Amino acid sequence: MKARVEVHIQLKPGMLDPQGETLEHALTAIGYEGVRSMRVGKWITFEIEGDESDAVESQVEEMCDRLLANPIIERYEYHVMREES
Amino acid sequence: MKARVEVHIQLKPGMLDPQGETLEHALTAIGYEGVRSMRVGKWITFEIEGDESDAVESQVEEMCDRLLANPIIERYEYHVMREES
Amino acid sequence: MTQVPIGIVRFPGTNCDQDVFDAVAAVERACPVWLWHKETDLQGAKGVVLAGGFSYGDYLRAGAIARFSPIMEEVVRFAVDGGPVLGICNGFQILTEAGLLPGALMRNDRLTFVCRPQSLKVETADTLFTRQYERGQVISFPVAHAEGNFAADPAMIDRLEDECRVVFRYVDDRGGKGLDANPNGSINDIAGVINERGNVLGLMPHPDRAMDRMLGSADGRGIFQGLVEAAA
Amino acid sequence: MTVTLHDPLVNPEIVAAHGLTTDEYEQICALLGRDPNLTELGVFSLMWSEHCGYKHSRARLADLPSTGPQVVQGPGENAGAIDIGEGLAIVFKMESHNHPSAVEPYQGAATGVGGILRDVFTMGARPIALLNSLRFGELDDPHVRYLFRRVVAGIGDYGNCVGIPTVGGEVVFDDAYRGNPLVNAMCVGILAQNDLTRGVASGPGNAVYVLGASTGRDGIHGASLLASAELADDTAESRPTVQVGDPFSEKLLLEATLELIESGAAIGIQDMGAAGLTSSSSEMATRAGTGIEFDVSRVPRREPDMSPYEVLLSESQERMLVVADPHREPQLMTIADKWDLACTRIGSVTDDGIWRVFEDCEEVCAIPVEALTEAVPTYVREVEPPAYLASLHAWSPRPGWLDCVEPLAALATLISAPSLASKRWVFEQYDHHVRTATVIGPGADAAVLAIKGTQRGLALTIDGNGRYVYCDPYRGGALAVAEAARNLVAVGATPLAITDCLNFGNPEKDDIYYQFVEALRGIADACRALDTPVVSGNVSFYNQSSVGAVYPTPTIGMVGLIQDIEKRIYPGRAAVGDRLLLVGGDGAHLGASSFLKEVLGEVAGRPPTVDLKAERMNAEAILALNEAGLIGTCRDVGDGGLAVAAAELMFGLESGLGVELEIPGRAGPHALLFGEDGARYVVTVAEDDESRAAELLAELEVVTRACGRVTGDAAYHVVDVGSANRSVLQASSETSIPNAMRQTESNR
Ligand SMILES: Nc1ncnc2c1ncn2[C@@H]1O[C@H](COP(=O)(O)OP(=O)(O)O)[C@@H](O)[C@H]1O
Ligand SMILES: [Mg+2]
Repeated sequence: MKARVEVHIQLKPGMLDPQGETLEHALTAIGYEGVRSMRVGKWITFEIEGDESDAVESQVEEMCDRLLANPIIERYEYHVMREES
Repeated sequence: MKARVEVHIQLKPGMLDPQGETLEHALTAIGYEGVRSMRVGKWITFEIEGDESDAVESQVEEMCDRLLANPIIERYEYHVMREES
Repeated sequence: MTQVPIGIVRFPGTNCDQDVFDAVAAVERACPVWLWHKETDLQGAKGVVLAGGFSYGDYLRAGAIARFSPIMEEVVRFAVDGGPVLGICNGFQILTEAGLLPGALMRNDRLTFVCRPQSLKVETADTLFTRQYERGQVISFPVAHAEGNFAADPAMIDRLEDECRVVFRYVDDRGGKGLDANPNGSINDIAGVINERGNVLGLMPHPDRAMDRMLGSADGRGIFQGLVEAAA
Repeated sequence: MTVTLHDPLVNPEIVAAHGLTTDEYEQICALLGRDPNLTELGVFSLMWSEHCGYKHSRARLADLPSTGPQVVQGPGENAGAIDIGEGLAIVFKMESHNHPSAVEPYQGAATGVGGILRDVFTMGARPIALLNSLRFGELDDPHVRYLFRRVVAGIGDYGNCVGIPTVGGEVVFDDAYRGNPLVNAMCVGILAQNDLTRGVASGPGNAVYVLGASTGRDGIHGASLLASAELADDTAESRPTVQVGDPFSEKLLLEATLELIESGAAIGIQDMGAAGLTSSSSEMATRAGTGIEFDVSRVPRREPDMSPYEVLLSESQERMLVVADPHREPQLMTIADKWDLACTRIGSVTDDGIWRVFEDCEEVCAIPVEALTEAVPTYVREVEPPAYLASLHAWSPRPGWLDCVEPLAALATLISAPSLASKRWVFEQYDHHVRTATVIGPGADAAVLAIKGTQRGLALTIDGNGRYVYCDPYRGGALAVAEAARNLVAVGATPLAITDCLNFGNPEKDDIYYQFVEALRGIADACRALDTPVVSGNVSFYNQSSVGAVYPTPTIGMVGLIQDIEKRIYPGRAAVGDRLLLVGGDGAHLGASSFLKEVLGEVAGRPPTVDLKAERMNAEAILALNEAGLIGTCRDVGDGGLAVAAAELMFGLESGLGVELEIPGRAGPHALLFGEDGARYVVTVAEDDESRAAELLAELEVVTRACGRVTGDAAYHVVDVGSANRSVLQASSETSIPNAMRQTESNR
């Protein structure tokens, strides 16, 4: 079994995102008005190979919790796309 | 017209991504074997308000080209989701 | 003796502005002039320095936002007209983002900020900025950056090498390719490059921090002397 | 007077949930002449918390010496200030961010740096240096490695971005800190004495402004409450309160604040730290003896629907409260605009001594200012020495206990123990060169900065030894000050004053309270003897977790002056044949030492006795020797004793050089090599100067012994004991932390 995984990570809602704020100002300053609520997060992609296909989701979730995201300040989403093999 | 925009940015294929590599090693070391080709990119989300709905896509593309991504090292994708208003 | 005005650009977040100001002021005849990012006039500057630091916090990518400042239009025009422009550290990053220099500066391969004295080899003494040095000379400037990993496509790298536009290379204390000589993973150990016309130099290490033996090195003086002479 | 009571009525459960006792609640009612409403109760609970109100420490802190001719501003302001001549003052303070760093190490440490920077520039001083003092569990724990890496990154990224060099600090690893790391940050600034600005809300009728970031729900009941209660295992509960640092905004705020102060448009200014708007406004009014009123609906928000309670208590970062003459508002706004910062008028200074808050013109709080600041209950109690001390002190070595310990192997163990090993892995992540004044950076006994425009130099250090304080609180407190002073003297500086950060467990427990009181007594005695008053500081209690309390860890940040920077003593200035002198003479005290801990794995005995007279005399002797031009280089004898001091001295020498140590044959070599008795230094003197140096030292009645020489063979010898290869020793010091950090980590 082989799968492609995408993880999206962002600061939790309500937490200050200085990058997003600064970027939003910069865009406005160079003429892109109307940009709001900008947040800069991470996008992590990888492939994973394993035996039992069921376990992939729970494994990815664990990886997010333990290493990829910081659950204290970030929220994450993931998608697992199984590939034919 | 109001739209939600998501931009995905990643180092171009072929460019070394030390952050992805390091994370991949770290995951392997704590027991998640089988993880490959990890890349760490950016995920930028925002809302945009404008008059002419056609122009949004081209505006976002321009923002990506000019500021959000560096075309020398990065590639990007974006999605514009129009909202009812 | 006429004074040579040298403009030092201050973006929001620039933090080596005063260090560069002092370094320029230490050169005979030089007269440092502040250039605020919101201005649209170089105030008669005959040379321009983009100082190091963290313009706009280095948010998104180092140098990405600063290059849109009003003053940058003037800096680009000045450079295109052949005026001498020096970009140090964040200044180098801004110059690449602005397209005045090729390539890009990616995150250090070690993934952390690195601050240390750094030995450099002068690869060419045949530029406006390096006439005070000899080719092959090993000098020391401190480095202090998180995104100094120079990258460009292979064709551009070949061109830079062929045209002798790699001005400085990271080396170990003895001038060799030691194990830990390269602080950031930069390709071909590139520390600084110059544009085709030879009037725009960008480098990651800080000559502005190498102006006084008491601080570890005075090797940086030559660069500022070169700049002022070129501007005079 | 009518107070709007649209909040639910306060009941005993609510009072308890706010961490107030019934007694305290009754005092609040008496001060108000009525029951508080819920918003007011929240305000009291924060202002009367340990973190803001210093309930358990305030009375004891009064015993610290805080005056002297060098003191320009003592405790009570945002930071202390001392005179360094030529009309200049140095402003400095240290602060802890222990609990936020335990919860989220990167942001916790970063916002700690942000806060201490603001404390300094709010006084009108330009920050010129940062230092930090860190404590973690042992590095073999994957979660400890995670905390260590992220704390260092957070400190580095914040200071680097703002552009203030981090020039020194310390890191100690001990299991005592496993559940509760310590992160103390110190900032040092400089100003012309005339420009010193205080956090005062003076002049009724003057306007009150918020400058900087907008207000969100950050840290509501965050830092203050976190810092006032033990860390439970479910720290997940306190997670939403984590604040995110924005160093770019901080840099703008720094420049705008200094410009504002220089323009004369600001009368008073203070950063919003713990308990945000509430503490800054009430403290500014208290200092000026005025009242203050403002409308929370005018405060710029980051989030919709925030209640007055949330706005008042938010700990959003990078914000300042400014008091200014309303006629100068245009000037204020021009400066704010220049730096792209929001600046909003929210209220004014009054003359009735009341802290009054409105929401959309409706009054929601009306509290006498002093009830929030001065009327905080304080607790003092007498406690007995805890039983554990007696058993530690009963320790005595068994005969022959050291027979199997080979001294040079012990040295290698010590040198590569993470607490004593090179901290390059840490300080290479900090910009220590920016501002081009760092003459001696991290890695020496103390950092030295050039004071531009003068011949002077400033020496800075941070020191503390929790194990010592645990084993003997009084001695430990005094020795922390003495060690800091030795660090400064070793670079040729005269110590001037200190700031402190007092990290302890739960003060409501008797043994902890005893540690606190006794350590403070030791600090006070040492500061008096060494003429280094305490001009600022911070108390951090409740540093404990399910694995117990941390070692009681007061850390001392000390500032010293070098009149002529050319006369600094610097590492590495020695040549083959130079003599090594042990100023202060031999010591043999191994109780509570690094040798016991790192080599034998024991924490026992007492730290060395404190001889403050000798500390002072020997320090003066080093400075006199240096003044006479007789010192090559110098190292104070601290952790690991003479053996480690000599090794560190050697590491600073040109490659190719080594040292040869001689120790008197009578006792066993271990105690002489590794004893940590105080008031001692190793110096090198040129061969030709040896007799002059000896004469001078004899004249000053300082016990001194020739203890060896600098050699040309890149080796470390101890005569009649053995030798080791310099590069092997040095490599083991340099690689210890990087190697440990190559292992995997865990965020839990
Ligand atoms: N957290 C830190 N930040 C910056 N520098 C540090 C840090 N920890 C240690 N250092 C540097 O490493 C050197 C050695 O520290 P330490 O072993 O505590 O020295 P000493 O025993 O002389 O006080 C010091 O010069 C100090 O400046
Ligand atoms: Mg120390």
